[in-house]
Amino acid sequence: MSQDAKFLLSLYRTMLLIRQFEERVKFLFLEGSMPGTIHQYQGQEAVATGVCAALNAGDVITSTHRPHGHAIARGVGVEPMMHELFGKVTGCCHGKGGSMHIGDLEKGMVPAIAIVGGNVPIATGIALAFKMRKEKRVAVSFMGDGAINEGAFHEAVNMGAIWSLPVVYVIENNLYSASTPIAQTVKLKHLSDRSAGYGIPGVTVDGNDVLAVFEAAKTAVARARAGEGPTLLECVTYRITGHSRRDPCHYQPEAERKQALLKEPIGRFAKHLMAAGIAGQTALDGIRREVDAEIEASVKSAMAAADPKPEDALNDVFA
Amino acid sequence: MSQDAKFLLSLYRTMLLIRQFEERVKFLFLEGSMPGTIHQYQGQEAVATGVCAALNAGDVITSTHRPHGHAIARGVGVEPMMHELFGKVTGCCHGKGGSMHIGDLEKGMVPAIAIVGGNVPIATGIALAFKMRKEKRVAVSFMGDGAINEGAFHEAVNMGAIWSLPVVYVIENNLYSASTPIAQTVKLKHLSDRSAGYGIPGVTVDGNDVLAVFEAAKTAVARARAGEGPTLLECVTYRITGHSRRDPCHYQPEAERKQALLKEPIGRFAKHLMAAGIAGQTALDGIRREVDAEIEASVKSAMAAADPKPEDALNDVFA
Amino acid sequence: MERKTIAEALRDGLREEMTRDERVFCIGEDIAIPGGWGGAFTVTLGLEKEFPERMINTPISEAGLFGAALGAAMMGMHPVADVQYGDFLLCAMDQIVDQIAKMRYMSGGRIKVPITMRAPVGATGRGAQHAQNLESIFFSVPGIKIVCPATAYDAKGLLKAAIRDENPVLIFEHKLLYGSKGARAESGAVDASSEIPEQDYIVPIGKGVVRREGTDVTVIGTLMMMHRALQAAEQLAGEGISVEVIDPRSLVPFDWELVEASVRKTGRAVVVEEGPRRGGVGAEIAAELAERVSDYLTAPVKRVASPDIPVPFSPPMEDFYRPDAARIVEAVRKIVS
Amino acid sequence: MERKTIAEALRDGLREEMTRDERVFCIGEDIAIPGGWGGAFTVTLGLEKEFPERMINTPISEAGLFGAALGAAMMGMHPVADVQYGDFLLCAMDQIVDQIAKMRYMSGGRIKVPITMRAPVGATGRGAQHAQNLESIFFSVPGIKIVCPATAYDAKGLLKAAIRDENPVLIFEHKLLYGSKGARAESGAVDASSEIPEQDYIVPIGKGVVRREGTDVTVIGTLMMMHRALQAAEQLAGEGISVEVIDPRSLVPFDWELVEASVRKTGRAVVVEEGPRRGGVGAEIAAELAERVSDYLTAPVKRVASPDIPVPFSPPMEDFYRPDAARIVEAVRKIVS
Ligand SMILES: Cc1ncc(C[n+]2csc(CCOP(=O)(O)OP(=O)(O)O)c2C)c(N)n1
Ligand SMILES: Cc1ncc(C[n+]2csc(CCOP(=O)(O)OP(=O)(O)O)c2C)c(N)n1
Ligand SMILES: [Mg+2]
Ligand SMILES: [Mg+2]
Repeated sequence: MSQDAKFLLSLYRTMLLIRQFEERVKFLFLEGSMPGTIHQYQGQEAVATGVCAALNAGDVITSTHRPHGHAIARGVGVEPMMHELFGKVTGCCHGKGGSMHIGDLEKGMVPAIAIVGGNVPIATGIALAFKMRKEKRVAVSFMGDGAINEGAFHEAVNMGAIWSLPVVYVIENNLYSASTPIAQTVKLKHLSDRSAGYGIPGVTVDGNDVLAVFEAAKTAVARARAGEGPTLLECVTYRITGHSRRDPCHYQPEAERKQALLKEPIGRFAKHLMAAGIAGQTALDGIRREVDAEIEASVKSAMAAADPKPEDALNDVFA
Repeated sequence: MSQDAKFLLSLYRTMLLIRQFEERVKFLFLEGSMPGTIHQYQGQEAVATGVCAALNAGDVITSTHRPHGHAIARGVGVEPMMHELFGKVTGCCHGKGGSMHIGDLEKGMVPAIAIVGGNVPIATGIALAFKMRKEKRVAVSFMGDGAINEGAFHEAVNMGAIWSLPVVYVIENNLYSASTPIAQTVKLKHLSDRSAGYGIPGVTVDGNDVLAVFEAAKTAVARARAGEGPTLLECVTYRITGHSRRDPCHYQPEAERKQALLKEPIGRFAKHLMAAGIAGQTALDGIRREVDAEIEASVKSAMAAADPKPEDALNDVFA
Repeated sequence: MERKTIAEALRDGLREEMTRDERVFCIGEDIAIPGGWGGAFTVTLGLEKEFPERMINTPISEAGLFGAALGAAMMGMHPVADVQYGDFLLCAMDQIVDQIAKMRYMSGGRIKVPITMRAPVGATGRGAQHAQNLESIFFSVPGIKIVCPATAYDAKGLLKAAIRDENPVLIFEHKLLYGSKGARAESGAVDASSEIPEQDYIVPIGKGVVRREGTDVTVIGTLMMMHRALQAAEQLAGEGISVEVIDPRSLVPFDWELVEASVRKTGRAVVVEEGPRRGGVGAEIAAELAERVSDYLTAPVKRVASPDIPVPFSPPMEDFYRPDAARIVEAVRKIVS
Repeated sequence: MERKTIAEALRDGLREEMTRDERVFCIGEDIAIPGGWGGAFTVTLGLEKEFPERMINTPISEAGLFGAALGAAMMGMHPVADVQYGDFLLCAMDQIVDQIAKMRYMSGGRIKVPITMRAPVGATGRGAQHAQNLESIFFSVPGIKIVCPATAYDAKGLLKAAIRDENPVLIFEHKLLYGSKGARAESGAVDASSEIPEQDYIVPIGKGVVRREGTDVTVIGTLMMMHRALQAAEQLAGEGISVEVIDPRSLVPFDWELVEASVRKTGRAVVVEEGPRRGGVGAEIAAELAERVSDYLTAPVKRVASPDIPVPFSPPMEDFYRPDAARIVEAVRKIVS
């Protein structure tokens, strides 16, 4: 297989891993075996996958209340993630974080921040450290369309801009912040237009087209790495599951949901792979079996893993 | 005298009242007879004067740590202001506010907010009330160039924009936030360019030209009053005194300061009035004597006025 | 009289106050979306149909929305501003603590600031940033009244009192007490529903209530801890220990009269709170009681609180974090022994 | 040994730590402007010449700058982030309380967050928004250490300890104790200068100090209140009352051992603080002492604090607000009588 084909299949695999992970988690959650609350990533897989494919090992991402996709794409690993969701001591945050704080800095992902907009200044600071130490590393901040109305976003992007920091601000515009449609929260055609207020480039891409996301991210990351400063990258996508928990999404028009399902990134990319002769249905089915097996193994091991001891709660406040 | 000439002379008088007030206060402060700290308005008089001249009686302004000019232009009155600066019980805030919180809501000015950016959401809320009650009133938020990097600014302006509120956001760009030059805090040619991020108009005017400010404000206020939403109005000016207290301004290049003095608004407007035959030197001198007398009277009465009783401190926490 | 949950009672309270007074309006995130949830815990569900112009659905901009509420309040409106989780109050901290709490004072008493603020608190399996009990932080801020309803009756009555108050009032509501239904139901929820009178009523701010009479020890707690205290009292009754349970309902102002009278009677007090112990509300109550009724205290006031740690996610650790009836029982046993 | 003010001692401390460790840098507003002031109180004056790349002068963006410090700290840097007035911490509240304080915990102890935060406190004639003592607010937040130096020696030693600590440390500094000079001098300032050793030293976080020995009553206070306590002790000595003055220096962790030992000796304690009384640090100290050394206390712990009001501007009211030596004297007289 060509390098190129391998790469494309790896994108497919990552997206599918995210989707299947989320579907399995949703089931576990609904059947009541998983604690906590969840915000899921179905429909947005191309964004995390495309952006993270443009990163190097030393780069670092920050994430949100909806972090599973970012974590998988960044390589945190399905097993430590699943353990964390189950609150097990073997989870990537030893059970202290949970779904909304999943991450692993050793893998290049800061524990996710569940305060909307709260992760953006942190990414700016990570990039500041890189620049001060003259390291050729890049920070990426993922955020939803709702986050761009938080003050923290504003302060952080402006700092990134004035100091020409190696950071990419990625807006995942899924058209809703929780239940509120985008038209009620900003008065812009493209959210990337907000870049004009900071004097940095803004780009809008089809966030359901993994290759378009990858290309745009590659450019933005290269700019950042070259010392040319941040980019505000908007990826337009759609959340094809509830905002959290058992949200029935009655606020999304039926027709809009239907349309979105037709445009969801995985089926679409599968078609592309097949049309381009890169993989047939059998190969794709094989990937799916692999992915499902990996997830299933993680569920098994997570269910079997030990709970933290109650008094473990007292540790880890201070170093 | 024509209506027009009267109006122009009133602008001149207001600017001079601000200037002389500030000079007198500076002296009182330096000689040690006035308590507290002060942030003064010398050099920026055209902004407050031009903007407030465009307002109606029912309109409301919010202000900053540098509020004396706004207060005078809005008609709070030199006497209650001077009393407040001296911390007298007869001050416009009964001595509880001081320089940084001067104001009088009955005159259309909210007590000034000394938290940079903090007044912007408040102005948005005032405008929201006007709109909800279908009153044809307008809110104006004055802010410095430094304030536009606060999260509160961002959140507030976006809200003003999406709800098309009757509010005007006025940036007084005096090229510095405290000691920090504007080039270190934003990466924009015009601060009004930030309006593009909110989908509202942005306008930049010469903030030392009181008529230019007045015209721009008139347009913005009319837009707001007509229900067409906010404007981001940048007035470029210069602070020809220290940031606060005894600041010697060593961070401002000598040449820049000299240039700024040549362009300061009052001398410039005096020349215009004389050239246009609206007033001669004698008339202007007369205004000056009037203004000085008003200020002097306020100093006298303030010095003679009663201090609050210490235990008055316990009142006014709750209604 | 009809039995209602806290979420329903608050919704009724909002509806009645908005009907009674045109100046009342709600401002918050996801509070007014047709087909939506009525805020994070269903409190405002459907109100957007009745009051389309007075349910202001905001972007995710907490500083902006609390500041806007302040501006509107100064113009004579009576906003009810809410956050989806109490933790997000921290994003609006400057507006609340520096502006809302101080505006009247800075004006020399010339301005009124009739704002009601609503914030859900309590650890509920969501991790450290959706869990905090922030009573101790706001408790020390002059200029804000604070109420903590533990029942639906009180929730409605205190909300209505808050809306009619001419000052900033912060209402802490507990996620596990709302009784939110359907997709927004909470696991681990406790029934806090009440019979609600047909007629208009308020619960005065600053007045506590004796939830259970007793003679051996006074246990003081609000919100979820009030319910845990009642459980503990029931259990202790079986052991022959008579516990008086007091629900102060308001933290600012605080009903010292009621609490003092009880402690003068029992001679012992245990203060329970869900937030961390250090600098908590319990510290203030304990320190004040030591000064106010020292002659009556037969033992130092005991505090039951969470440890000084962020809220952990995993259920066994979260259960360890949050005080429960067993810990109250233990503290009472110690103090009476 | 040379005598230095707090501002000078802090400046030396920053210089030494930045020289010692490349990871240390400063980030704040107006801290690195040639011809500027070195922050609001001259602490960083001139450091931008010595460390041009490690003095990060920011826009007015407190949430942004504290968040940036957090990001940099996670990457192994040791930022020293400051606000010009402690009040502005409220603008960065989410970053400090939700992110900085909790990041290590949420990661399950896998991340270190070596951040030093500096914030001037104290009422100084500037009105309600440039005056607050916010100790009580941050005191109840798990995950942040808090220190309060009252002398130049401690300021330098605690700053250096904070920078070397692998955890978030918040330093409250008092505007009237800095000894800032020239155009930035403060009226009403108190001399807090010390002889500073030539050699490197730190003051360990969590260790208090007895400032004056005594036998009748223990007075506990930090920052300006430590100086007022010493004044009061001097005056009371003339009346034959022997006061032991303890400066805890750190609020989190707190040196219980030292304070308990003193109170076991004197049998009486007065806790002084500049912030409002309700929910203050004094409440915690009083409540804990009541539990820890109840057998030794011959009277309930007394608290001296400001009233529960915003800080008024006018000098007579501000003087009334802030506890002074006279009020401490009065409290001590009462407790020993
Ligand atoms: C500061 C803050 N305010 C509110 C919330 C509650 N909340 C959680 S997710 C969410 C919507 C976020 O929308 P968006 O940024 O578009 O991300 P999405 O959920 O669409 O991925 C809200 C309001 C929060 N977590 N943090
Ligand atoms: C939130 C906040 N941060 C910092 C300060 C300290 N401070 C007071 S004025 C000022 C500079 C403000 O600059 P700008 O907005 O341009 O107004 P100007 O002083 O030039 O009128 C600063 C940093 C403050 N008052 N509030
Ligand atoms: Mg979204
Ligand atoms: Mg400026």
